[in-house]
Amino acid sequence: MPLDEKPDATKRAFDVVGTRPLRPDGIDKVTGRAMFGADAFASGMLTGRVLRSPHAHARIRSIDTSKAEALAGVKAIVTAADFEDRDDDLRDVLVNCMARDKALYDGHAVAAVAATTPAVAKQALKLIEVDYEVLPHVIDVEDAMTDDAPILHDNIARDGKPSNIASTCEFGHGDPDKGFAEAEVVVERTFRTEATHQGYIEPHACLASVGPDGHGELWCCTQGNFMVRNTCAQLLGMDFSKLRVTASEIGGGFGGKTTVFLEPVALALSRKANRPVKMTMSREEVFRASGPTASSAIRVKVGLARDGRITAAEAELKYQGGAFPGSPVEMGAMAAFSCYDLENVKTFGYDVVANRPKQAAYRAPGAPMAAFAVESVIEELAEAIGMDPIDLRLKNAAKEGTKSSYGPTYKRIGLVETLEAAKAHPHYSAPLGPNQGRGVACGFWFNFGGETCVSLNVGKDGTVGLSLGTPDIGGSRASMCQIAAEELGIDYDQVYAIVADTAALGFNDVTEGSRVTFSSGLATIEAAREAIKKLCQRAAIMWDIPAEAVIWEDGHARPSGSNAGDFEPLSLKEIAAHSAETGGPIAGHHEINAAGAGPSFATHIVDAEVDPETGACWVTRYTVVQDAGKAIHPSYVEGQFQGGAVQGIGWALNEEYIYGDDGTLQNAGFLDYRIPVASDLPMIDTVIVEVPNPGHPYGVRGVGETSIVPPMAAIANAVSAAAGVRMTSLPMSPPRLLQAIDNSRKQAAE
Amino acid sequence: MRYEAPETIETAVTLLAGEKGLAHVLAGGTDLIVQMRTGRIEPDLVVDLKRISGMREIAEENGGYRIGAAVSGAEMGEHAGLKALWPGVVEAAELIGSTQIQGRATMVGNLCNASPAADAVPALVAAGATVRVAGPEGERDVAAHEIPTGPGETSLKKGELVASVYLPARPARAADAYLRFIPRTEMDIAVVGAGVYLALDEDGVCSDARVALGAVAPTILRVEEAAQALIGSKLDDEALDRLAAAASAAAQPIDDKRGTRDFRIKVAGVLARRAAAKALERARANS
Amino acid sequence: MAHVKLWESLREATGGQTELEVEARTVKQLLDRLAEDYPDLQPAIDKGLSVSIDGEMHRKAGFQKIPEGAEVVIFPRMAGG
Amino acid sequence: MSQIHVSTTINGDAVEYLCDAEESLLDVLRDRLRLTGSKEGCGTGDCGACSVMLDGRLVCSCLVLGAEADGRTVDTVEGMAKGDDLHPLQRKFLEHAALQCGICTPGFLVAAKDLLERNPDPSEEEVRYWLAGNLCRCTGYDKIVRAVLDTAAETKGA
Repeated sequence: MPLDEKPDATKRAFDVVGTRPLRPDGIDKVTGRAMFGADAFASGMLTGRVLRSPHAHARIRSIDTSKAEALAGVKAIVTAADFEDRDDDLRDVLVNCMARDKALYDGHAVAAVAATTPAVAKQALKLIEVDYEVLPHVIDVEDAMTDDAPILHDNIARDGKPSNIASTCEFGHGDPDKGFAEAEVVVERTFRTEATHQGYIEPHACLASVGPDGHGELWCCTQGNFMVRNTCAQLLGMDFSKLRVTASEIGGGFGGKTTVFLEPVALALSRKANRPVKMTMSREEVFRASGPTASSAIRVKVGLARDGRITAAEAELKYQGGAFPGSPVEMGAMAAFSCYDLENVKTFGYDVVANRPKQAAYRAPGAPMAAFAVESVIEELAEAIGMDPIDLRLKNAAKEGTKSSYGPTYKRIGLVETLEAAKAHPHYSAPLGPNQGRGVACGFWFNFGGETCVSLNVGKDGTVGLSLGTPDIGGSRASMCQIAAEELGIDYDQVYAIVADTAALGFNDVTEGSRVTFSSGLATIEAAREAIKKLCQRAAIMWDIPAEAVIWEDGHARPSGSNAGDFEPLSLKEIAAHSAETGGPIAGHHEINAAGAGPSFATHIVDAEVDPETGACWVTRYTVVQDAGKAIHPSYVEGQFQGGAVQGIGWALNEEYIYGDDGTLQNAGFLDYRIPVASDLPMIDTVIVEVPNPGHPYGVRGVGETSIVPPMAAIANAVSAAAGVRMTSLPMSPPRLLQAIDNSRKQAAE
Repeated sequence: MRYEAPETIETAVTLLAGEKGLAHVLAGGTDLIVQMRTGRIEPDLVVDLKRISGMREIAEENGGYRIGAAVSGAEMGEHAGLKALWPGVVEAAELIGSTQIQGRATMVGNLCNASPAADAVPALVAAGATVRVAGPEGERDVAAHEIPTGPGETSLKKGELVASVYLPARPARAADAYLRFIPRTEMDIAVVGAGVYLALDEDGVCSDARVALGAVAPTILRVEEAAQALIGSKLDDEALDRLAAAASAAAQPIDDKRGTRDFRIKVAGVLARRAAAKALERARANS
Repeated sequence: MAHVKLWESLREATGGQTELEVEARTVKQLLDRLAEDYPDLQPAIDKGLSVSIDGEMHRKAGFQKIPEGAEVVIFPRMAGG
Repeated sequence: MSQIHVSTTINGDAVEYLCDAEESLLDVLRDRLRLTGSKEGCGTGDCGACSVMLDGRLVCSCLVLGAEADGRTVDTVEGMAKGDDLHPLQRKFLEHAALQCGICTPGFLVAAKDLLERNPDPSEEEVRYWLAGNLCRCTGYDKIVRAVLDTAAETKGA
């Protein structure tokens, strides 16, 4: 096949792609050798610790560090005064890392210390005297929107008055009023979700070292070492090229490690102490002071004709994203009705600030809450007209050519295929036991491309090293090795992939938005193809024929055209062995700003059982059906489906940020922030649908995020059916569920 | 902080009594070390009991069992005799935390940590357990429920430690059970706990009962009215309804991050009833 | 000529228009032209945008070519998890 | 404040170290002995990432004092493979893709090994309850449970 021709993904037969090889980082991870954020050590290393605000909202009148500085073993202390103020879009990031004039949430960093031992650092924190003027605080999103709410930022105004509403947004098309007038059934409800945390098991950690020459080294667990480099360099006034950031193995992120918290502080401490500084967050700090997702209040109204056609849909979404603007309400508002082909649709969103930690991305940021609200209403409408809920969705499902509710016209998408596969799945028709209910829901995520750079180096022994710039958060190195092997026509185990540091590779966007298999995959394909071109050129030199007369087939260079059959094909290994004599090392390289990512849709089926006497609730069966486009490594695709579903189960049933009246977080630990444990769950069945993305040579779509979008709605639909009462607030924890059951029974009795 | 691992109770008591600062006993450490690490307590002395002979033993005594202060939940669960005699106590001890926590956490630690939500304590109280306290004045035996006096507060005096728990012999046709409510299946602190002991006469009439509730008051509640609802009955639905009502009526819980007041009141009744049913089943099997 | 759809929030900045025909061969040309015609759009443009061209999503798309007759949808800068 | 001298056995090797009284066994393993396979996910015994065996008993090393290990035996994930030979669980975890990020993996392996040594033929429910103290946020536990059950099945068949 000519090198420039893009194969038709639907017809292509793959050798390596689609198989389930062992991951290159696997042995290290099962033997304890893998190096995560907190696993690095440096000579002369100090321990860094952060002093955090005990108040939800307080003016910082003064900070006296003199006693702490005098403590033996304390080598550096930094406060906001050590970071130059700025007025660009990194200011919020800076102020979030170190409070300036006000502490904006319980846990907000106000000072940091580097000391010879953890014990000294801990003692030093106690000696730092902060004079706070405690201010009134606000936690709830709707409370924060009221006229008399305590104001977080003087420079945010609405209608000329200070406000906590940082911005609004609106999406849609058509005329909802007209559509509602045509509707025969209308359901309108308001839903609420509490803030949840990504809950990655590895706390944030980094090791920073800045020398007297101003050159810096930073080791950290992050979803984007290039992002960390650019951000930290700017916050510290360093040249990008003088700060090398190495991404450690990362112990989970889910969006929560797409920004910086400790990293600039560690660098500042190291620069000041002139020694390496290691910082790790405790689990309590992770909950109080990293980036949970937004809490929300969402009103949804959908109108239906008797035949099941949706005539109009609208939603009003209020998201608080913590102490700074930037909640994911825009994406929630864009994603809310993305599964449907609608003539009249409108969504309106409010981005609200409150005295909570600044939100960070969490898996499909903004979309799960919106889907919870919308898909609950869709289920209720299906009940109202007596239609099967999958049939109702099929009748209105978005497909190729549908003008999406957020604007673009869809290319080929796979929602209908997931709905059909769900309907045909034995789960959907299996009998239910007493106190059990079944729910379904759909979900969508945009999926991103973005800046990506990959290097592929052919070793003289014929093995291939792949340098990637996107930290591997769930097995992507394995997928990239498969792709490189596929393109080169060599065995999977001849390829080894690493995540390169920022000095070794061009810029890469963060591992986010389900973009890695798509974007790094694209760049890997192109890098491999560039290497193949060079391999063919080298073979031509070895054979002394024109380069154009060489083709690449099954991992070998072969003479073609008039030279066909003149020479024995040369393997990659044979060409590589002679590379020094034919022009030096052989490498392929590619950099792109990838576009063409294809949305991934999913349909989930859930069975839940409720104990009506206690409100206890269990998911008894779960099936994920999702369009992957093309599954490169099906095991890790299934893993994304299962992991997303279970995070959704946590969000639906028990996870929530609980604040006290004083605005402090009450459950900053895994004891009372209740993520699902193994015994809470059934097996999570998966069905991989493959509707190829036309924007990728193999048809790849991202898969990581869509899987958390349907669960809360699907579970709420199942629980509502089991309990006989519509649940509109998350989490559906036992006290909430029991109260809802009791209230509905009381009402029924009256 | 100093760490000491004495080999006799006398040395342990001397160390604890002699410490001028804050002294804590280390058995399983699953509460103590958490509190140390989160900065809630900063002891000057920690006295590890695990090297004292007998502290890690379960010994038969007068038809019952004496359980050393450093016996872990896992060790209790592996003791067939104890499990057969007081299954409710063992299941309560085994509910404390994960497998990993079970490898360390002790019933005496659970008792002396004095959490209102302690799992082992309602079961101990229902079983009529006593504990042996060692101190500068020698040893004394007291009822288990007399140890915790409020959240994090105990009746132990300076220099005193609980050396063992004694679970008495159990009459025929009697049994105990413990149930708790948690939002997940594991890893949570009880939102409500209910321990029930009951004994039947030859006709299957309840002749004795004790009911204890956890997490619904500042200390574990012994609910005499709930026990009276059972005594004299055949544990029919009506009796169990009265038991549930009495349990709910006795509960004086608070709203907190783990549950609401209303929830706890209602579920206290539900659990008391379910625990009684379980104990009844066991008691019938014990005849 | 590109068929441009702005997200609805920008209505105020354009005097009610969210669907426009704009002569532009790149995204940058398009945004420059929009800012020229509707100066109130500038802050939104400065904040950073995502652009879909014929259903393909682009972030940081400045010099991306716009084919003749393309559907261009402009919405806020997006981030993922 | 003087440090405590501890003589212990770790993964079969005699080891001596000095530690502070407050230091956890996990701190000692990681920061003093550089055995960083055991992870700190919470420091409060809620996540199981620091699971080790102490005298044959599965514990969270974050809730054991370093000083307590004197005269005892400690086994960590680093001791599971025998040279090049992975423990069957390690192999099955890889084959089943039972890890995504891998931070929880050492704790799961240590805990699962203890389970299979006590109960070579556990039910799915027994596996799930035994491992309830090991949190994983990536996998939804499905592939982990399968890997453990498959290890048991293979061992039984062997």
